[in-house]
Amino acid sequence: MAVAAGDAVRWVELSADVMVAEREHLTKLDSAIGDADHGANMSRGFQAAVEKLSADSPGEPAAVFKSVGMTLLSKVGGAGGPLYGSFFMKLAEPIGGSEQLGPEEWMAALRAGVEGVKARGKAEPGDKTMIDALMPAVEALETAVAEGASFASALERSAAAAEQGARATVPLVARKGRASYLGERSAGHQDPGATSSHLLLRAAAEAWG
Amino acid sequence: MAVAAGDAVRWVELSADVMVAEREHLTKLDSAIGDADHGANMSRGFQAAVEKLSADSPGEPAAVFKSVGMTLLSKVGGAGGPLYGSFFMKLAEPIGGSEQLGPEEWMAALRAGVEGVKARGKAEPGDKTMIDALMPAVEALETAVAEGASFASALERSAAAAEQGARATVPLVARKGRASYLGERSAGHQDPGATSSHLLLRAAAEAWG
Amino acid sequence: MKKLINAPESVVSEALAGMAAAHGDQVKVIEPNVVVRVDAPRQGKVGLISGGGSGHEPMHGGFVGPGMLDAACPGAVFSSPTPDQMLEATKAVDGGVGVLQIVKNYTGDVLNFEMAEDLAEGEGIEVESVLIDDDVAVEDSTYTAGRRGVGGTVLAEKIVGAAAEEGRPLGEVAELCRKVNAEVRSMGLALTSCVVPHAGEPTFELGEGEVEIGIGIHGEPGRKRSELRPVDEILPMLVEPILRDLPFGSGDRVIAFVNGMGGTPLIELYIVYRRLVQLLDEAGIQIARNLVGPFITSLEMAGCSITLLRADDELIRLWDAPVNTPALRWGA
Amino acid sequence: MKKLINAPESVVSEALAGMAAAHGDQVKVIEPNVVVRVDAPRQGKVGLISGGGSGHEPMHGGFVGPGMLDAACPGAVFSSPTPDQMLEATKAVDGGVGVLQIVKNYTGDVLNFEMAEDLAEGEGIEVESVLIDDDVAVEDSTYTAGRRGVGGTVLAEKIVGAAAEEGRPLGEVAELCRKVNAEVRSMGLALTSCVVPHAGEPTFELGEGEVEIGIGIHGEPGRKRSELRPVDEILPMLVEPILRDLPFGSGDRVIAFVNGMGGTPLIELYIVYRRLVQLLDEAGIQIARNLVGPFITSLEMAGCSITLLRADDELIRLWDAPVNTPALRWGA
Ligand SMILES: Nc1ncnc2c1ncn2[C@@H]1O[C@H](COP(=O)(O)OP(=O)(O)O)[C@@H](O)[C@H]1O
Ligand SMILES: Nc1ncnc2c1ncn2[C@@H]1O[C@H](COP(=O)(O)OP(=O)(O)O)[C@@H](O)[C@H]1O
Ligand SMILES: [Mg+2]
Ligand SMILES: [Mg+2]
Ligand SMILES: [Mg+2]
Ligand SMILES: [Mg+2]
Repeated sequence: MAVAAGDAVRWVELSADVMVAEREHLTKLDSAIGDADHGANMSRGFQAAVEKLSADSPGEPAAVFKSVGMTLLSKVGGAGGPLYGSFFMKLAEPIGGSEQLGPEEWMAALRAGVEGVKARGKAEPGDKTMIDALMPAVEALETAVAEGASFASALERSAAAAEQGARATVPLVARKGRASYLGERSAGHQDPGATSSHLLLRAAAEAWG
Repeated sequence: MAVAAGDAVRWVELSADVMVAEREHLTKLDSAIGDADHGANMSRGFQAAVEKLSADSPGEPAAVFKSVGMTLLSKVGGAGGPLYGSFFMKLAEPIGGSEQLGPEEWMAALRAGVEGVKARGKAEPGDKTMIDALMPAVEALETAVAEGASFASALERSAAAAEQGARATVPLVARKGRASYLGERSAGHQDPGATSSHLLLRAAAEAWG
Repeated sequence: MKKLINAPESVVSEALAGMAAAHGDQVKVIEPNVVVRVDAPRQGKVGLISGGGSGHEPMHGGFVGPGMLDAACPGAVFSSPTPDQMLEATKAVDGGVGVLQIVKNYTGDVLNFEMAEDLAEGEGIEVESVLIDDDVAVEDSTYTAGRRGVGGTVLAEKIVGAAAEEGRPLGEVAELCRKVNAEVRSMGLALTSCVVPHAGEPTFELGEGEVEIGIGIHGEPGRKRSELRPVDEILPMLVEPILRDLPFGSGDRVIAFVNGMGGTPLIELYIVYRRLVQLLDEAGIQIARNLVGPFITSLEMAGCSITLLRADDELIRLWDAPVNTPALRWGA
Repeated sequence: MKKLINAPESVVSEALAGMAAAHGDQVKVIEPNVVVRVDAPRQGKVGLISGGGSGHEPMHGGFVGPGMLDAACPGAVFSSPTPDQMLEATKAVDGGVGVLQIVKNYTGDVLNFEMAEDLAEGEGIEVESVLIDDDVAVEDSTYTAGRRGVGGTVLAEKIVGAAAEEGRPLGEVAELCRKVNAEVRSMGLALTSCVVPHAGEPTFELGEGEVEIGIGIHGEPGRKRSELRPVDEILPMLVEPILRDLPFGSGDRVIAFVNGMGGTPLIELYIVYRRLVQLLDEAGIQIARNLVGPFITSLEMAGCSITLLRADDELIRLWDAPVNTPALRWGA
């Protein structure tokens, strides 16, 4: 399949559903090494994004992503708001006014989104942040596309890589964000932001797979 | 026996010991229908009274009682301070400068002490206060003396009456002091002040019996 | 029990030492545990003293200073202070024209202040006493010790303090205090119990979904337990009994006071105040002035109380007058 | 969870409504959730704005008013506010000579204020930002997000607010803020966790005999757990790291700030202050001014923090300058 504006909206809706469904879980993860607000932040932000989309009905995927980015920026706050806000704003850049996204375009978009998060948050892989889910996801997507995998299978492989990346944050010691205050005590807990990043990419695989 | 100044001091010492030993118990009773300070108040007050006595070594029982009354007044606070303070001050009045108290004199002293508490606090029997232990105690003492009982047995009967009076406060609804705010909810709990009054009279029976 | 203390016995004296060190420009602490305005006695000014058990901070020590109290007597935690404290307070603040005792209506406080009054008059100082009994949760009948003094005390100390500062005579100052007491009503609730340091455990137990309505400030149980519901639904349980009691009527102006019991964060007190504004609006009552914060507390108890004082121009003027104390300060 | 709220979603907006109603003479609340000085903008005066997650009341909204902040942006509970709030704040307070953002050093706050700075400059308003990072519990290294901004923020907002009120230019005001940040250090501890309304349960669990040392203001766990001991023994665990860090030395004068985390009663904060005085005395450090109370809280968390600001005559003069805000007021 190819991703049209409606499909992009569908992704955001699925993301909102899963953020609401996983709110407690994200809260628990953020309680352990943060300030217990990541679940509330993400569900508030994505619900607001869905509302805004249904009011505006943007015409192409890039406009959907921009709208979501703006909403997250203005509704979420915390570290998550600007980081996911930048992520969505940057997703829009490489794809211009395309009506439909194929695997190649999504690959470019996701790479741009992840680089946007890196640029804003200055986190490196291994710092125990959302980068640890996003980076493997974009790499897996690129490999899959290079191997000529179907869009569905490429999305699935990217979501699986994000999941593994999120899991792999457990033993890490945080070096960025609030969890870094804990020093060694941050090890042994999964990073909430990496977890929500996995949920996002899993929702994309579901929406478009 | 007859009660000399040293015996009066011994009573106060035993009272201090028992207030310290029963501190938690009095606190628990006061938690249920009051403000959880009766145990602390009584042990603080009687310990101070003992210290003061050992500094001053008063020469006759009335002087001992006055000293204790003054100390309780200035160290205890709350309702207990002025009430027990008055009790001890008034104990001293009928016995003047007597070197030794027999049953008759103790009877007059106790009657005066209890009337002092009544005058200050305006409580009637049945109001669920220390009066409900003190009044039966003085009445039992008077009956015993009238019947020609020994001092020891009169003291014992007075302490037993106080104990029974304290127990009999359980079903009562308080009409005086802090417990009265509870209305019907004060029923079902033993009054802390009646309980400490029993401890005092029990200590007298032990000291002089 | 988890407290930042050294020992239950030393709580009051050490806190007073800290207070004296922190607010040496406003107050001094003299023996036996009396907080006195640093420039006391003021000749020709009626001295204003109050006192009560500790554990209600900032009341009363935090209200000592120009425009409010001249001295405060802190007792042990939740125990009324003793007559010798009050006597020393009276002597320290007597400016030759008499001293007013503001007494919260609790048996212990009343008895101790009565004795203090006798002692002070024995020393030739003219003393008047006014009882504050504003808590509508308690029935005022021969079956109780009468209504408790709660939040109204704070408002009375401010307003009467301003009048004393103006140099009014003892009789007038006492009369004003009686008037404030006649026009003020309060009621409180608790979500959790406090822990008295000596007791070491909660005075009462409340279930996760329960709230105690009509609570005092000493962890005394209230009149009834209720289900903990959204604050918009709970607040009428405090406000309606107050409005019914006075009775306040449409067109009245009030000073509205939302008090925190200690453990409830300020953000919640503002949510309470928002609802109070709605309820008074519905009743046609105008809030002329307000006070929101933890001013008469019950250690770390979570909860709040509402106090409404019906106020005329005179009371509002005295409320607005400058005050300069550790806990209340404006115009100075 | 036992809170006087209606719903976790409405906590911030309802509290702001209550705050606006209570302090209408000092502040107004404008969309989207910005607390603004009632007489803003002041022409020719540098605008001072700050902000952060809610749940730390009275900070920052309670510090809006003459002599302190011009506007505050409250985020959701414990979540940094958003750039559009900061942009509206900036526009509302811009008096034509620029706006200073005082930002506590948390990733979220920093990122959001950075974006707001870009937006405001896009609208032609000159903006400077100063980060406050005074918490010595956090190592400042490439392995952390850097030190957190805690109690020093309150002192900075007061002092810098006084300088802005004097009409000093933006560059000077920002420089002064950096100086305050360079000279201030803090450290805190918790006896209990807070409960974030959305989470509904304590962020962390502490045993009956435990204390968490080096806590932040968001229920973030601290650096280590310790046995709860008498406060006289615990306080050096906060004070020594502070003194070592700056380093403060004999002869220094400081503004000493004992902050309550929300659930700790004032009586305990004075016991803490008493011990702080002793410890500073031993170190030869003179307390020139002090502040004791709950000013930067963490909902109902029990605990305290210590903040020391090394102060010269200039900082003390600015500290003493009049301030008229809901939570800090003197000289006005
Ligand atoms: N500098 C950073 N770069 C990338 N991600 C970060 C950075 N700092 C924090 N994060 C992510 O943000 C998550 C926390 O988000 P959230 O709880 O919404 O914000 P806050 O920490 O402000 O409460 C962390 O779990 C982490 O994945
Ligand atoms: N008016 C009164 N007359 C006699 N005894 C009283 C009166 N009021 C209270 N008491 C007694 O005082 C006891 C409480 O004493 P205490 O706890 O020391 O004082 P407080 O109630 O001030 O905390 C009650 O249990 C009751 O026996
Ligand atoms: Mg978080
Ligand atoms: Mg009691
Ligand atoms: Mg008491
Ligand atoms: Mg946060």
